[in-house]
Amino acid sequence: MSVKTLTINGKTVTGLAGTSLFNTAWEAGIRIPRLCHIGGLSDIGACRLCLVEIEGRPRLHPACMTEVEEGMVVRTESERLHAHRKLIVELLFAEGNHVCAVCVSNGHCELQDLATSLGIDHVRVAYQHPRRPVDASHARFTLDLNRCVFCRRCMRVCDEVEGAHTLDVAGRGAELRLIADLGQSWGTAESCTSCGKCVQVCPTGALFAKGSAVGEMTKNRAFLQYIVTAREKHEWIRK
Amino acid sequence: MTQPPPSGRAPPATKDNRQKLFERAMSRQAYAGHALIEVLHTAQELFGHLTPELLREVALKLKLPPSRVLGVATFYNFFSLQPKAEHTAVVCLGTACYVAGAPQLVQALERRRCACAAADADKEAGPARLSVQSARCIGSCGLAPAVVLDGRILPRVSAAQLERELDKIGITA
Amino acid sequence: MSEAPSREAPGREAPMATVWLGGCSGCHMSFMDLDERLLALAERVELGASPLSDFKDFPPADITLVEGAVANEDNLEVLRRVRARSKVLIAFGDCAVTGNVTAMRNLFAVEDVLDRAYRQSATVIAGLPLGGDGVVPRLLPRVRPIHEVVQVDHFLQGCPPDADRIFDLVLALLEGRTPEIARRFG
Amino acid sequence: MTPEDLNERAAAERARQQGFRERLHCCTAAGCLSCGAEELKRDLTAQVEARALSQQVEVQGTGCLGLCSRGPLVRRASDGAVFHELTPSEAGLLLQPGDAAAEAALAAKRLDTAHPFFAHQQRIVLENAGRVDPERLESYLAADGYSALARAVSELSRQEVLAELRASGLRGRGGAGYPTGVKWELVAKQPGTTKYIVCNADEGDPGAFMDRSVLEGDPHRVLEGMAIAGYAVGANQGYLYVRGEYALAIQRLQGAIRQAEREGLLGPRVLDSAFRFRVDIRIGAGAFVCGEETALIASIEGGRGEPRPRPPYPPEKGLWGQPTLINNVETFANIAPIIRHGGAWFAAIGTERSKGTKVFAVAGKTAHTGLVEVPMGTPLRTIVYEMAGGIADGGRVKAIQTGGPSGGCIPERLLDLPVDYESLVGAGSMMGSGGLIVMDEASCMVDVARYFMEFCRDESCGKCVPCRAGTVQMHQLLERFCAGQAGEHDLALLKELGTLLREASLCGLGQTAPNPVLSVLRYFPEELDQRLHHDAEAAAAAAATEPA
Repeated sequence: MSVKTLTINGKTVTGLAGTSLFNTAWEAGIRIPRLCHIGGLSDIGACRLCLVEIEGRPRLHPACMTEVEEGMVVRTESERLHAHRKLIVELLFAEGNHVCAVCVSNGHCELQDLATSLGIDHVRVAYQHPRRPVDASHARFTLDLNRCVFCRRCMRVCDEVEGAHTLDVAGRGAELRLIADLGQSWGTAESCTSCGKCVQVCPTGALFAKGSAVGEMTKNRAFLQYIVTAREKHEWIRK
Repeated sequence: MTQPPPSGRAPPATKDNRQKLFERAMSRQAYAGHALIEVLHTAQELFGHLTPELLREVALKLKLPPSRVLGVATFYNFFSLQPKAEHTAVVCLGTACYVAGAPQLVQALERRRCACAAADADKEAGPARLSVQSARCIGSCGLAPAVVLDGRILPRVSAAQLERELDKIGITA
Repeated sequence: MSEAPSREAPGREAPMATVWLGGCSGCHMSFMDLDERLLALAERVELGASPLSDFKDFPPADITLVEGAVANEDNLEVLRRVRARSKVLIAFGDCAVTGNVTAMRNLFAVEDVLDRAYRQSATVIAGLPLGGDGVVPRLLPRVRPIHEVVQVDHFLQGCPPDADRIFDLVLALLEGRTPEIARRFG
Repeated sequence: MTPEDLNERAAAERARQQGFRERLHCCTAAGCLSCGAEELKRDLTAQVEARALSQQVEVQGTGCLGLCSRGPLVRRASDGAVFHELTPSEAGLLLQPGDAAAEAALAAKRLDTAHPFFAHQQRIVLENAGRVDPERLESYLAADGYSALARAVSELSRQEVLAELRASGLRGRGGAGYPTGVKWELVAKQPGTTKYIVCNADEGDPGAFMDRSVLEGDPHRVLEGMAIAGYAVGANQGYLYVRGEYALAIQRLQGAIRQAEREGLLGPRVLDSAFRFRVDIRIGAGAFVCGEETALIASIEGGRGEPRPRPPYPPEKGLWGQPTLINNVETFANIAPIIRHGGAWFAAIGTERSKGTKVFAVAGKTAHTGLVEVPMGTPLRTIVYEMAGGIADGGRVKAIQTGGPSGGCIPERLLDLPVDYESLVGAGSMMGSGGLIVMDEASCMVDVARYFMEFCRDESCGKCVPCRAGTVQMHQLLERFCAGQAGEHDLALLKELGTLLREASLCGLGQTAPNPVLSVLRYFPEELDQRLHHDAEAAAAAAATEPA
């Protein structure tokens, strides 16, 4: 496979053809903000946080879904990108009901981390306070849609890794919601194997293990890389 | 909306042969998963709305995850998971109709709908008498403002005319 | 924002205020957690209006910490007056910054919230506290963070913000430095 | 059917038509149908039979005659006269040629076809409207139908067809105006044998009904264009994705496909050649975003109509991951004439960079509303004032809106702009699919912007954050403006959100959603200003006491 040489933030980096800008940057120690992307799952380019500037192209491109090309000149940080990322995170905070003070993921939340790293100190857009349900019908897990940011990691891991496809999204636009099977309560969804992968990949406190108190829910994402490595490289022993 | 797309080929549906017609429609699509939208169109045409049982059957026959079937069924405006009202009025809210006064027509219809609902409040639960919907553009901009009442286009309609039409079908104030 | 009074002489204590709107007073408790630093602070500021002090009309202040969200008509009126008489106004704690727990009632209609609190859960006398006597302020349709109503100069997050950060912020303002607020959103 | 058979069938049909003393074409497009065109046609046919004139007079349905506001319309083929708002008894007068009294009685119902509304039109896409019976294949054949396809498959190589297209300078009629020839070549040069042709007939812009009129009035023309495309790029399967709302169009297309397959114009051996081409209809289910090509693909595949990031573009990776050519109805409707008359003929019409004609659906406050097809380069002023007759009650034009929710408004003073892709984009609007709404002085531009933002909010698929959450916020801000409760910081936020949506949204819907607002900011800033509350805090306090 051919190797492409490109420049990211002034640094010369190389990546195999077919690799995404996001992963190439990551390998080179360059961190790009992201929410919907998670290593080991397909990409959807939905959160728009990993948008980067590519010289000679008028549009911004999602790093997770843009393949490296020879001679590309990429910038992952700029005033414009920072402003966009900030506003996107503010929109997410305003869109759901993110009450960190009473959230199981307080302090271990990717949304919170993004806000902190982007220097957000308040949300300029109007809080929507939508009425969204909490589904506690599952024996081991709870789905609190108030905290959902629609990154769709859960439905992808359920489909692509577990193979159950219990979860999907229904409705559209601001009425989007996460559903299990035919929209019944999660606990009665026949297809669910209760594997808990969805909980581990969820960036916020939308999916959590029952019995967690405020700030207690930490997620373990290492399993995903482990499964992918096992499947693709046949390495079952963790190095 | 005007009537959902006609499958064209199907003979008239009766209560007894609906299931058969539905099965035939799926078979004509070779039970292919990518025919999901066509199959949902047919299901709604035959049964009026998409019940959980129907969605379950579609998922089973087309070999699709149920959550995906529901995800698709709820994405499109055309599909309804609720029983239809006895009468349907669709107000076109396309730009031409909007500037020609469609919002007033919506108000007039809503008044009637509320009056009916209030009158029926103590009756047994059944489908609503009138459903008021809006369409993004029915493509009859030359006839603005337009309302589609039970599948029939009322061109350049005023609120007063609309109310007379409602009187005719028994949706009285 | 109206002109705040200039300090009459150097070395004089800066007028400071704290305000308690729709919140649990936890941020004020955290302020009390300054412990012995309260004494250090007392040498540099004069606490005018505050839930901890007695005052009639809100005296002008150089620094005002506002705890809580804007939940009722009284909050709204107080906040606007406070803004007009404060040089630097700080959203003090998560309720002021985001609405936080106070704003969780926004998921419901005001009537339903009142009904639940004063009728369904009543143990002694069931009834709404709305006599129109002006004693109990009317709830606003929605609880809002304070920056949606007035201009805010600094945001101090936390539920509650810990004492160290409160102290650092106030100290920086007193010393005329741009405060560096350790950020932790939500 | 061989190409020779095709010629014979066409000649026979023309001879049959000439056998009639008179042919009356009743417009049976949706507009006229809703004014009783079907009844009128039935009645007229009965009158012909009652008077034993069946051998002399033919009554047939036909596609949109254009002036929808005056339906039902009937066209008399012998002299091309068009009559409006006819009652059955008045229509009966059409059966009395040479009767001076009848002619005098009809005079009041006769449209002035020399009126600029008709006279300034140049019809390519709509050339058959009012002439061809959409339900009879023969009728289309008599109008040179399928002769372009016959020429392509029997006389031209794929390369030659592509060369004609490129020479024509045709650009996509659905939106941004990508050169059609270039797109076709992109698909043609992709390796592999499985490729698809998709016709985007999901016309969703509120205020646009050009495609509907073509589909209802001349369905075979679209099929012919798709088949030629299939031949040129090497695709054997086509999909026609039609709006579910267009029941009549669907019905006519289904009929047209059946006829064409039966006659060997589509199917395993197109016109007796080795070229195989099938067209299937996919019926949309009510989602504006499906007009975006990647969303449309997702929908044809049976999924939620959500777009995905491009690249890869559909010519490389489209339907089921295969190279896919997507054009809209009007684009396909231009193909047959280009192959019939040659690319150079087409390129001679229009402007330097925008060739051919454009169909506009003129609606709003004008005296005449309906469909007009004008050469590219026609000044907007000509369309609005001369053709559409200006504002109905003599009022003044304030602005026009083109491009629907993705476009913008153009103020009266800029109406001298010629119709072409670059001019409209330069003016902050876009060609879009061709809706043209005329607004008078009474129209509030902020309200119009709010209306379009509401549209985008409701039609956002919800996949990407800027569009899903941003349209909600922008709409609320515009509501605040309309209510007089917006302050300076609301204006700043509105602009910032607009920039975010334009630059960061995943697909065209979100990227262009701010356009109507931005064009108001550009041309009618005073209207926003008037609604600005200059005491920001008082505005905020007022907003706080009102239910959100």
